[in-house]
Amino acid sequence: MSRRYEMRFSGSGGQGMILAGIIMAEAASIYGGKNAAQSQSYGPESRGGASRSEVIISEEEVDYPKATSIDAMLAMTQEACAKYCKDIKDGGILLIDSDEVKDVPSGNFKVCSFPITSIAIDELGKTIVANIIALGMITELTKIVSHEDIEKAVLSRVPAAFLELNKKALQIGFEKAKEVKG
Amino acid sequence: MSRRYEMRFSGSGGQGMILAGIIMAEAASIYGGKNAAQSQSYGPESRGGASRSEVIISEEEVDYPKATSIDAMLAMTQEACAKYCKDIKDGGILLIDSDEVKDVPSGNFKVCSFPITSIAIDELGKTIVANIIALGMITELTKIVSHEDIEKAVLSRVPAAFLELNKKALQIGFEKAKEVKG
Amino acid sequence: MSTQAAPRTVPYKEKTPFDYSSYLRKGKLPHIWCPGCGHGIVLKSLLRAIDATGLNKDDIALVSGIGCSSRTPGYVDFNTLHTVHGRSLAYATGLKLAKPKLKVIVITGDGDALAIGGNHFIHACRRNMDMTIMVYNNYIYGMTSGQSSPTTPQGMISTTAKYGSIEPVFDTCDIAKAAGATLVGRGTAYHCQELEKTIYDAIMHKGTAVLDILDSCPTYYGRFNKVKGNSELMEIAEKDGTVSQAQAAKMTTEQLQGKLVRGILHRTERPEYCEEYEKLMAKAQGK
Amino acid sequence: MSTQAAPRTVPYKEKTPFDYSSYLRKGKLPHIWCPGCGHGIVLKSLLRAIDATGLNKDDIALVSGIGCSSRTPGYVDFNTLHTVHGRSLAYATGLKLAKPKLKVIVITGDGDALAIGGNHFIHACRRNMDMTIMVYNNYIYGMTSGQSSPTTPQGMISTTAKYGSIEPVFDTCDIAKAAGATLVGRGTAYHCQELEKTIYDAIMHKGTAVLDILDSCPTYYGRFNKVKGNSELMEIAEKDGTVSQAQAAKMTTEQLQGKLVRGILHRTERPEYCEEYEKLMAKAQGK
Amino acid sequence: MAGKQKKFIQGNEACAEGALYAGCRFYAGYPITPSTEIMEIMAARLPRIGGAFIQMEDEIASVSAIVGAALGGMKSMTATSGPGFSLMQEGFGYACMTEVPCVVVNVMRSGPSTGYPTGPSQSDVMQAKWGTHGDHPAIVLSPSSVQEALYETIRAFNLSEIYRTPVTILYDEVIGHMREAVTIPAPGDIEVVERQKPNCPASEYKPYEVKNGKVAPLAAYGEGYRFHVTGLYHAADGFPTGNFKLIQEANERLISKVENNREHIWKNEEFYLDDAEIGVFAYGVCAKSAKFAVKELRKKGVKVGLLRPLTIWPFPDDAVLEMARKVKTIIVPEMNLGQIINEVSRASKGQCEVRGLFRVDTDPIHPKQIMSAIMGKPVDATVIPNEVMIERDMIDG
Amino acid sequence: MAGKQKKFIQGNEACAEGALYAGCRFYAGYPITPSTEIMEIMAARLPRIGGAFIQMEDEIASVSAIVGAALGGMKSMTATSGPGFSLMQEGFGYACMTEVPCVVVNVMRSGPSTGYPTGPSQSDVMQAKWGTHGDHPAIVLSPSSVQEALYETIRAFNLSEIYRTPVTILYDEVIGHMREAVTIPAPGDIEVVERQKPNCPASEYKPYEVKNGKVAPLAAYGEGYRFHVTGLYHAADGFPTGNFKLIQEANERLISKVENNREHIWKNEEFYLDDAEIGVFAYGVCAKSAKFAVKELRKKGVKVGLLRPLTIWPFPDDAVLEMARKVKTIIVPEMNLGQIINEVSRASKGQCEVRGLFRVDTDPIHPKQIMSAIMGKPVDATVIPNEVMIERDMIDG
Amino acid sequence: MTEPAKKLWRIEINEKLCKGCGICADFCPTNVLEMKGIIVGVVNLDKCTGCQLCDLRCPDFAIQVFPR
Amino acid sequence: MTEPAKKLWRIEINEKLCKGCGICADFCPTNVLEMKGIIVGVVNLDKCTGCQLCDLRCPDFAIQVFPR
Ligand SMILES: Cc1ncc(C[n+]2csc(CCOP(=O)(O)OP(=O)(O)O)c2C)c(N)n1
Ligand SMILES: Cc1ncc(C[n+]2csc(CCOP(=O)(O)OP(=O)(O)O)c2C)c(N)n1
Ligand code: SF4
Ligand code: SF4
Ligand code: SF4
Ligand code: SF4
Ligand code: SF4
Ligand code: SF4
Ligand SMILES: [Mg+2]
Ligand SMILES: [Mg+2]
Repeated sequence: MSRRYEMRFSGSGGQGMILAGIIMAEAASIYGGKNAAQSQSYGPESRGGASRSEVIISEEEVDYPKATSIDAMLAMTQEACAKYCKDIKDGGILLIDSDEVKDVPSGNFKVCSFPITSIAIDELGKTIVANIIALGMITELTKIVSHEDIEKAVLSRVPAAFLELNKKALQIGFEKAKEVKG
Repeated sequence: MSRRYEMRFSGSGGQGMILAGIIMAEAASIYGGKNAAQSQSYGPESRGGASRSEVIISEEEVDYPKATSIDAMLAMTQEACAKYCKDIKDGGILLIDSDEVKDVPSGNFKVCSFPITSIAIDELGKTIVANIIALGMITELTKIVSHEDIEKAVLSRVPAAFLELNKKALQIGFEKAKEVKG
Repeated sequence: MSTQAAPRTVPYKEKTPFDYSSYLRKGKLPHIWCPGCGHGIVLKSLLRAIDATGLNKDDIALVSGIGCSSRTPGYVDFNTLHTVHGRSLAYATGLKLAKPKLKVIVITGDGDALAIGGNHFIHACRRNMDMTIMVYNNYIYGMTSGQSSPTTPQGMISTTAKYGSIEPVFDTCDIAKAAGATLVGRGTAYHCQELEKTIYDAIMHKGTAVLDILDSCPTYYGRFNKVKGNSELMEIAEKDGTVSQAQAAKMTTEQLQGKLVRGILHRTERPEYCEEYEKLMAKAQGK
Repeated sequence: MSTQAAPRTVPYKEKTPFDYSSYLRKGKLPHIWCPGCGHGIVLKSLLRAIDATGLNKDDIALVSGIGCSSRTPGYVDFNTLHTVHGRSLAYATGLKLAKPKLKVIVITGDGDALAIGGNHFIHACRRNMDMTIMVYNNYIYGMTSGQSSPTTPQGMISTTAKYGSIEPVFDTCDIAKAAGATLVGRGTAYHCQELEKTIYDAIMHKGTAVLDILDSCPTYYGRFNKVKGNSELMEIAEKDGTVSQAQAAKMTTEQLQGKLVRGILHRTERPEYCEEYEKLMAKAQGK
Repeated sequence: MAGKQKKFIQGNEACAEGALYAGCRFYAGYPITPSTEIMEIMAARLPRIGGAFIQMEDEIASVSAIVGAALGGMKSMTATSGPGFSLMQEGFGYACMTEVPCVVVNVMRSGPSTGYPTGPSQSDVMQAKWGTHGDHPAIVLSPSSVQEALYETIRAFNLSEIYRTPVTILYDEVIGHMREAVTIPAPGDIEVVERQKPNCPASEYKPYEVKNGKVAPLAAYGEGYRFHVTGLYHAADGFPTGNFKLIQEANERLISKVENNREHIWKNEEFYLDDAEIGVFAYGVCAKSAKFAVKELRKKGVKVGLLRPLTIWPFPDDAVLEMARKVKTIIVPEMNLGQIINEVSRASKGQCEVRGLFRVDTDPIHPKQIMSAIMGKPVDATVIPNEVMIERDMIDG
Repeated sequence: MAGKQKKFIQGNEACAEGALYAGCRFYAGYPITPSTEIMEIMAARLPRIGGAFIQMEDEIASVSAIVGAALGGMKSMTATSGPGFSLMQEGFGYACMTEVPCVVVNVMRSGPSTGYPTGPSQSDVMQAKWGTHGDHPAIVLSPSSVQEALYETIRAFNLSEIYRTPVTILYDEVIGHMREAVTIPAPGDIEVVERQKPNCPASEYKPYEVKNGKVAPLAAYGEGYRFHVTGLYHAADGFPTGNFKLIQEANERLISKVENNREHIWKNEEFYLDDAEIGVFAYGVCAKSAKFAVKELRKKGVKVGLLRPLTIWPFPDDAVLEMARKVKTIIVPEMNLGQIINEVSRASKGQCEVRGLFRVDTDPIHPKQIMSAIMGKPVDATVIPNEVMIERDMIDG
Repeated sequence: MTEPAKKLWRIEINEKLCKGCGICADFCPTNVLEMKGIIVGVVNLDKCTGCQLCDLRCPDFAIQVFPR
Repeated sequence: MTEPAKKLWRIEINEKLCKGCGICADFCPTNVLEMKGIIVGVVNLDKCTGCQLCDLRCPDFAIQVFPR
């Protein structure tokens, strides 16, 4: 891992992108023993529109908390993808929800495309866990945190009644990512 | 006349000391062509207690507007006299109302004593013009402004109905001062 | 302008849509308000009411503070002034006295008018300048994401009342009246046509007119208090929570419990401030 | 403490002078008030009322703003807080919530409470904390030498109303009531014994009690308006300008024109704020 | 008739005269010692000439009302003192942001909080620059005599119109309450800058559009130009913007319209500076004492000079640096505990020693104290003879 | 269990945690972006631990209420942002004058007036020192990370008790809203200074009597010490005074109790300064960017170091001078248009060049901008890749 | 009673402005409208009475009903 | 009717505190008091009824009436 590993989670207001970022950062810092800083675009986006959450993970103290050149990015909507994909670094990873993002950006980064939302509906009957599936996928794709740590982080953030659901979603994410990686 | 001529008018709240100062300064500056600055102690004195008004007269622009070493001072009450006589310079003049000031301070200055209030009552039937009588006296004693200028200044500040009264008061002041000077 | 309502220029019963476009600034829509926010409904009632008065756009000034409600002036083609939080009425007072011919309409929120702006509110009522004060009352601070306001009902949840609010509430109309407003009324976004008439009356009134306008913040107030639908929220507070004066007249005190009355609740005549100031000037000038 | 008046510890009818000394701070008299200023009379009524309550001096806090009236706390031996202009009630609110056992009495002026302090005034009334608010109403800003206040009657002269005031006035009691105060009363310095009882009732009341206390500023208000004597000034506004509730009951609306009514004008019960906060804490703690 | 054009008046009265001369036709205020006379005079005078006066419920309302009135086309003003000035800060920032011309007078009194209301001080000079939040422009004038109170008030209104920004006039209680013979200028004697109104078609009017480096003309409400004003960052058309670039530009422009015109806004009096070895930097009442001291010492052959800024903000960096290059020491007497001295230190760039002389006991710094400081002698506050040391009772107006 | 003591929280949450740890049991406030979370957390937490929370009618009432509560014996606090901070200035000065300990947090947002409420800035640093009228003390702390938000809040409460003065915590929206893993100290881990209460007989208690150079203990109302508090100048016994000497002394003491203890109040982080040829002076979020830049350039062998003050006021004069003597240039990146740079200039006494790097477009200064500045290359604001330049809609919370 | 000749209405929905709040649909007295995802759609045009309530209560200037 | 035995009163005026406002004298029901310059004086002690009104209305804590 380089001095800092930069991630961006983007989508629309209600899709839980901020939560996804928080969970990832928590997995890295609280459970993974690294340092992490999470920040988000704050503003009208919280009332709908494109939403964005950034996570910087580092062995050292995290200094500048915003993304400077992104190692991995998730885009759950077309709008978010178009708005925020510019900063992905060469060799970085872009995971897109193929249900939503039709216009796939190109660049010197790897695009992983997967129908995240449909899978959420098909396999778990709930779009609401799409963000957790995505989190599982990006964990598997980036290996920046361990499966155990991300699971701990997820479970510590969801209500007791939904523990199983989320655990499953995460597992689905891990597996589908392996498929995507091919 | 030295670079600055310093005067202080003191008495109790209702005795018109501030007005006396203003008239003197106006006589010197508006009518006499000199420069003058008038200031007063501002505060609870305006609700009774010792009251004080200072006038600096100068051929040049007046810089520091407060008294530094007093050329001439008027004291209409014992309290005011005691409180404020300290700054009179060597060779200065102190005019006191002998009706009120019994404890006459001593110093290297000339004390002129006169029953100003009783004269006001006796000759004009009104204590209210005691300050104008005093103004007449101090004009005559100091010669810092001319009789004409002080009269103009007085008349510009009193209501039309009282022009004659005040004119008389001033005249009395001029004359009594001559007596006092001896 | 007299306190008597002038005949409306447009007959309202006609089933033709009202054309808002001449009052809207070009390219400013969509507005920032959330889906289902009542502020947009109130704005439309206001525009129809203004249209009915026949007033010239140049002669109307819309002044607001800060809040979702206070964003109104930016969208409409009048002389518009978006000021600071709570102070709209003080700006409006200066503007009105400087240019008495302006019809000044102040748009403010329950927080803007009654929390931080409470002092200017009562003093504006006292002065009785010719001015219409529209309090968009959504029971919450919308702009800052859902804190209590002085109208948040007791027991309800906000981000600063997580255990249910214990804060007693203001009745905007009661305070306005006690402070001296010469016209006091209430309307709701739900009763948007009635509201339009109420606003019309307020604008035509000579003196300080205060309207308590119930509307809704589904995004925070609705969500925190588990009212799901935008319409449901309007139904609870606006439709079911209020009665017209006519209805109220037929109801017992018990039945009126918990209901707010709509309509013009108070109307009186007192000299208008700017006119009194005219007289004062004449006096000072020895006229 | 209950809202019912407890028996007085000292029988008032006795023709013995009241001993103020144990309530006065040593060496602080004479006070700064001008000859004939009504504030001193009101202060004495207050001290007798406090004495009657039997409250411990340690348990009383006197909080004031800025103004001649607001200089009161400096002279008396309680926990005393002289704050900034207009904000006394906000300080008092913090203090009371931090130490609910304190009996908080706020001394304020017509300017302090109703001009700059108007917002805190209505919000204090709304909250209904157990607190006594005494508005020393002399119709003018005394401390700053005689500008208009929100109670300066129309037509009267002040240094900011040289042609006679055109400003409409507040009725302190009306506003207090509309804003939610649970006890509202009026007294005058002239009726100093009646005032003492009114203050006693206000202090014993559980909740926010507001008293509009008419007194006089001979130095400015009297002088500008050509009322020569200190007593004459008291007679005009306080003696002749007011009637007791009993008298008022017998008078026609015409006769009541221009008269203010003395006594406890409004009394109701609502939960006290600090007690409600106690319950909230219990709830939050799952008790 | 010479006597006719001269009036013997207080600094506060002169300020009001200046305002009226400059075309001020709207006053909103709230009384506070020691500024109240300004308000009282405006209350008496404005109705006589068709202007508007209103006593507001507090200082926040006052500063708001004058901005509202300015947008109604009036030249407007309020006056206050420390506590009120603190309360006005939010509203002042709004005037800066919306570029609404108006004038705020602060007659400084003693102390933080209520302090000693009838005593003078110069303790709000830094606040006058930094009191409101955010980066904002500041033009602050500081007259030092009654006549100057009049002239500088006129200048304040003029600068306010030229730069479309609120201007602060800052003087102390001594200047406010002392009386001097003042020349009231006849109409035309002194230039009065009138507000520039737009002459473009209403549809083209952009209230914040910079053309030729000048601020845009400001229309009045109700005169056919329907425009929008907001305290949010806004584009040239006046409507809110979230555009990064526009925000940066808008804020930079607010500052630069003043900073780039410092030469025009600056005004200094230099007194015996040419050959000075010691310089005094003084404003307001302290400048009076300083002048006295400089005159006395010059008589004795001491090479001392005075730099007296009439514009305090923007700070006269250039004049100070010039002086610093000439003299060995700069003495900064202030009626505070050291405020503008920090600016003198900064601006003198280490070129000379900078020494302060501070006094906050409500009595003006005495010329003798300054003389001692100039001569390098110890300055004793207690032997100053000009005021009697007594326990005074106080008022807290 | 390590996971237990760590929480992944926002700067605003950490601030609230710090306050609770430090013993804050009273919060009064009025919501404003971007500080509101502090209030919301206090609203949730305080009732659970027997503390008092109240939403006031405005910011003026909020700062007043916390002073009232502090006199009732509680450690108390409020939080706000620019507009609210401006409104609090009068009340803040009262707390200074009456020497009532309390803590005020200002989470800085963009712009003068309403500006751009959801964007960060550092534009209130000068206001935090000079915002209220009159000469007054200022202790202002500026955390630069979430963990520090917690620690510095504890320190703020401690300093406030030690010096009996209000303390300001100043950070920007970035620090306020970013999340990091934060160690919540266990009871006893960090020193918490408790209020010193009097133990003398009540009749002898003088609330402003200095003994052994220390501020007097502060009794709580209602506990047997019946004392007087006023914002007028007062003597040791708390009662108003008009005595010249006492006024001068009282005001001097207010300032000196802080200035004489600067060494104790100062707190700086020095980073690679030892052999630095170029120094960066940065606080808050800019210090983060600066650290990034310094690390990157050190890798490339550039001799650059960082001075990061956690105490902004009193200003770290000594540390700056020390740095100035070492380096050729000091770079001062700020999210404003040049504020603290003036202090750096003053404190460096001409010993080195001082250069600023200012950005107010609501996006934090990018490390690359600082690197360019350090390398003497032109700094281009528009090529910064970390934020997408779009027309954002805005909220004006 | 004879029914009056049925009047016909044209409903215009501005898709750029409609935020899909559902208010118009919920309060239409004759259930002419129905939500389609985050935009409202017309499902029962012939039931429309032209009462204008949908327009009057639309917060977003997004729906208007014209006589055909 | 038999007059009750006349009670006697002692009136104490604190000259340091009396500001001479005249309120006590003006409102004394039996005209016991009269202004003497800027201080009040007792002129008709035997008419005093001990009603305490002078004390009650004195703003300056300057007059008190004791049973002899
Ligand atoms: C001085 C100041 N304090 C606080 C704020 C933050 N603020 C902006 S809007 C608002 C409340 C708005 O509530 P309301 O007036 O009810 O309007 P709504 O958004 O609900 O329509 C607050 C607290 C501010 N902008 N300025
Ligand atoms: C913020 C602020 N504004 C103005 C003042 C000046 N001021 C002091 S007292 C006062 C008015 C007092 O009037 P009131 O409350 O009626 O009390 P009174 O003196 O008449 O008893 C004013 C305006 C101040 N001290 N602080
Ligand atoms: S937050 Fe509430 S008040 Fe604001 S726009 Fe959204 S729904 Fe309306
Ligand atoms: S100025 Fe008026 S209110 Fe103040 S003490 Fe004198 S008489 Fe009383
Ligand atoms: S006009 Fe009336 S009936 Fe027709 S769609 Fe709209 S609400 Fe329904
Ligand atoms: S009311 Fe308006 S915004 Fe809402 S769904 Fe209907 S058309 Fe769309
Ligand atoms: S006690 Fe009564 S009768 Fe006796 S002097 Fe006093 S007022 Fe007069
Ligand atoms: S009322 Fe009191 S102060 Fe007034 S004259 Fe009588 S004794 Fe003196
Ligand atoms: Mg609201
Ligand atoms: Mg008063």
